[in-house]
Amino acid sequence: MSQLTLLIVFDAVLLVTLLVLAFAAVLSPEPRRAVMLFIAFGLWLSLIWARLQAPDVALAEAAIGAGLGGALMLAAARRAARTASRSRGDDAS
Amino acid sequence: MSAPAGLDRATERSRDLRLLLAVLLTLLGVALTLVYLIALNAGAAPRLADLAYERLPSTGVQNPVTAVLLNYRAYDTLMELAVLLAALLGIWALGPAPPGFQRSGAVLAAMVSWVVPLLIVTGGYMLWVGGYAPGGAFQAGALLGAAGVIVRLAGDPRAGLPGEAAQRWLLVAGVLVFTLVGLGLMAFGAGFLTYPPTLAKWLILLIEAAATVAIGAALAAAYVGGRPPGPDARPTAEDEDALTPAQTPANPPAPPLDPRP
Amino acid sequence: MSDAALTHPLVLCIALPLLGAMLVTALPRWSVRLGILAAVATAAAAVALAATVWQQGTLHLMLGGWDRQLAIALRADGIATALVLMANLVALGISVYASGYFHDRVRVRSFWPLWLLLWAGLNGLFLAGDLFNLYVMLELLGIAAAALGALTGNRDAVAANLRYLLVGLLGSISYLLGVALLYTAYGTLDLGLLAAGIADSPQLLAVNAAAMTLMVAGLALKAALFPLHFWLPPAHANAPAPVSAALSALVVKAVFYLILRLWLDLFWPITGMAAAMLPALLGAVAIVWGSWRALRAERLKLLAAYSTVAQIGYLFLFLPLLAATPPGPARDDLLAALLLMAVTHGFAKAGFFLAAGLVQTNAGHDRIDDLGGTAQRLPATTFAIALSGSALIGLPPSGSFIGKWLLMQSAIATGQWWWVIVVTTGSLLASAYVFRVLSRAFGLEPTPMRFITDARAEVPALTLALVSVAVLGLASGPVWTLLGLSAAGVGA
Amino acid sequence: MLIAQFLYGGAGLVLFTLGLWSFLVHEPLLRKIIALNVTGAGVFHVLIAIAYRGDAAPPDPVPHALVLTGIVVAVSATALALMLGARLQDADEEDQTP
Repeated sequence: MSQLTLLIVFDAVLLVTLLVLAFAAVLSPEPRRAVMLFIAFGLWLSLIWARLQAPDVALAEAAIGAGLGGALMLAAARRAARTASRSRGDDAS
Repeated sequence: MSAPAGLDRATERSRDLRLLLAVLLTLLGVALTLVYLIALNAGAAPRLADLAYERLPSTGVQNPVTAVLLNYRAYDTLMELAVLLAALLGIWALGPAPPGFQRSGAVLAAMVSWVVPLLIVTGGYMLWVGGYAPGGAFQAGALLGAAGVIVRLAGDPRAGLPGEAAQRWLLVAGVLVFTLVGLGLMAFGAGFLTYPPTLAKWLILLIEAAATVAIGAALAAAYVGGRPPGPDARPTAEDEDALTPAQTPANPPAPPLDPRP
Repeated sequence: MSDAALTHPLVLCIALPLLGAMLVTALPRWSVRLGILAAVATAAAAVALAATVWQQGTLHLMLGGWDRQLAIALRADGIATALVLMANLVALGISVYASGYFHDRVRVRSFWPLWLLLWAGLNGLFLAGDLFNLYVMLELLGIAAAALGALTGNRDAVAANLRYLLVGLLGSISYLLGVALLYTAYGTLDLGLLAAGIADSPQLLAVNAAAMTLMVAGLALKAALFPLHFWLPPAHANAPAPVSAALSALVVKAVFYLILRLWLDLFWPITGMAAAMLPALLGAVAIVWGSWRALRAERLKLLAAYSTVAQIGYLFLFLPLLAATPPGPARDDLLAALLLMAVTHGFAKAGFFLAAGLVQTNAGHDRIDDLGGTAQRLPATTFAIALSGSALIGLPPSGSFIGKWLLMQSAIATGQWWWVIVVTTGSLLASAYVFRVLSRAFGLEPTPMRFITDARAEVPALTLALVSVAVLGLASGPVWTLLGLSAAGVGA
Repeated sequence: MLIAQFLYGGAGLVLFTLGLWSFLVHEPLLRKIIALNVTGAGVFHVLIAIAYRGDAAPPDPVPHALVLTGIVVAVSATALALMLGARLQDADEEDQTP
């Protein structure tokens, strides 16, 4: 019984962390930060999937979803930041 | 992006709208959760699991997920490779790749020289191991793609991929081999993508190898973000002679940073 | 699998365009020639499929030869076959037109692989018998269509198609959640098995209703049902002409087909009168609103795009009528009328967009008010616009005349007379917007030249328009026969 | 039914709703794309949860394969959407500079 409770607590901690990461990623207005949080969310997701006995999917999510998807988004965030700084520069001049 | 003055009312309204949406969607979430609870209790419990394991010995692989991906539901996987290719061709249609970043320092270069081969070797291992343990074409392809991203970050504008002509063959390899195997089986009377149990293992490995190459190339090329620079690239988007044979390349090939052994 | 040879055309309709797309991608130098070859081969496979279904009735194939729960099914019944035939003939016309439309080498090389992938996705969608496979097909369609729509690379086209892509993704994720709920409750993805399961489980009403709402709402977003149509006019009006034709005539129609399939085959125990009223009301608003905006449109292609919003509305009007009609000959007639309208609109709208594209390349613009003299300069093209316009209005002898006639007849027979007002209003507005174009086209410049100036571009437009008016209207009998072959499969 | 199935699946539904909300209210493209990915991850999470059959029984491989397919589709769409957005940004910059 206590083992079951422990397991449920463990699951609850995993899930709460996941949801916190998701909320943080979605609510962050700063692009780079949002992408970083999204990558963390994806990696945490793959951890949970490994715990749910889905190692194949966990590997794929870590590599494709969080890894390559995150890399693509980071490039876009860098782009957005560059444009923003340039337009701020235009405003100042 | 800069908000002109006088938008206060609008922002206030949008805040109200957000709140309203949040409330509505919370209700939706609660309703969905209840429905999900009912669905879980509907009594379909083993679903397809037992049947999938029962048929596993005749699929040619021992990893059940690989069996679903490349045997039971191989047709889905074929079309999914087509989706990946469509997205990449859409990216290529938007224009040539932006110039790469400047070549980075010695530390990164040194890292590239051992991380990239490691990724490629691991990818090959993943592909092979996918038949009986976690792994397979997607994970292997993703590792190849990651190797491409690292090479690109280290300064190679082509992310370690070959010139456009060869790259096109790499990209289509997955769908092409998949379709040809399927049609070949159909021609021999087995039915589209119906593997004879004795050949299944090798046919699946063949398809997976081609798919790995295609996925890796497509992911790396997607990160490059445009038609490949290099000898085969067409520098101008506005040349008119659609059916004349290609001219000989004028510019020399890109600097060699080809990590493949 | 001794019947493998028998089901060949089912597989070939999907494998041939896919193979063609690969060859065109790998050998870009021959893209036009290989592309046309693949187009002809695919259309031939579709004709062969239609002939086989005609002779043998509904075709069914379990891929991989596994148990029905485990494998992905392909199937072709009367409804699917009629739409496959329409889509492939229209696509062949678009291919011929496109072979002369693009001149820029980069665009030629971008168009063909994406176009053939889109085509494979269309045929795959029409012939799929598995819910998750349908999701993959929807994504293939969405991604290929957005990429093709942005092909011109100008700002408006990119912005419109980015929005189209995002909206489409949202729609397909919603659809996928519905699929996940159904798999949770029934443990299968096969359409036929699920239909039986849903029919046997009235106690799971909440699950069925939630899954239906998620799936149909997601698809309505992709099918541009009012008020979810906002993305369609800019995306379709800014794409290159052959792409506009494919998007408006085929892609939207394919999504509607999927809605119809789910509505009639899968969820029929819960899609009664009450459920059918909402989409039909939205369809009615779409008819009036779309036609009105088409009338006020300044550009020819924008007019055609708004007209698509209205034409999709007509298709949704059939849902409450089908719900009110008991199974039997009357219901089969109604279903055939629905199909006839969808097929006619496919041909007519493709012809209209191809002709509009010719006007645009010839005049350098497509502003309706400045079209003076088009009739003299491009007589065949103007004729194509007039023909397809008459099919959009629903003038006899076009296929949509018969469709609308049966629609109104059924509305009166089932006591839902208000739809007659909507159809009449829509038809009046449609005649207004078509005649507005034609009256501008007959301008001054009395310089009659040859009827056809550019055969490769004008003949496809004219042929598609002619089919919509003459062939489908005068020889619509085969549609009924095709349906008769599968009538047993609908709602049974 | 297992408690874990309900718990994890419910979390997937929360992610779905959260992503939907964020997609509807946030304007910047990158935020919309992140929102779509969270929405999709929610659906995948539901599928993984129903595949789980406790630590004793092997999981159902079919939803796993569906999710694998879904992940690749999602990353393809993300890549195309980001590049369309980059192209749009270029066009806007060209408009502003002269």
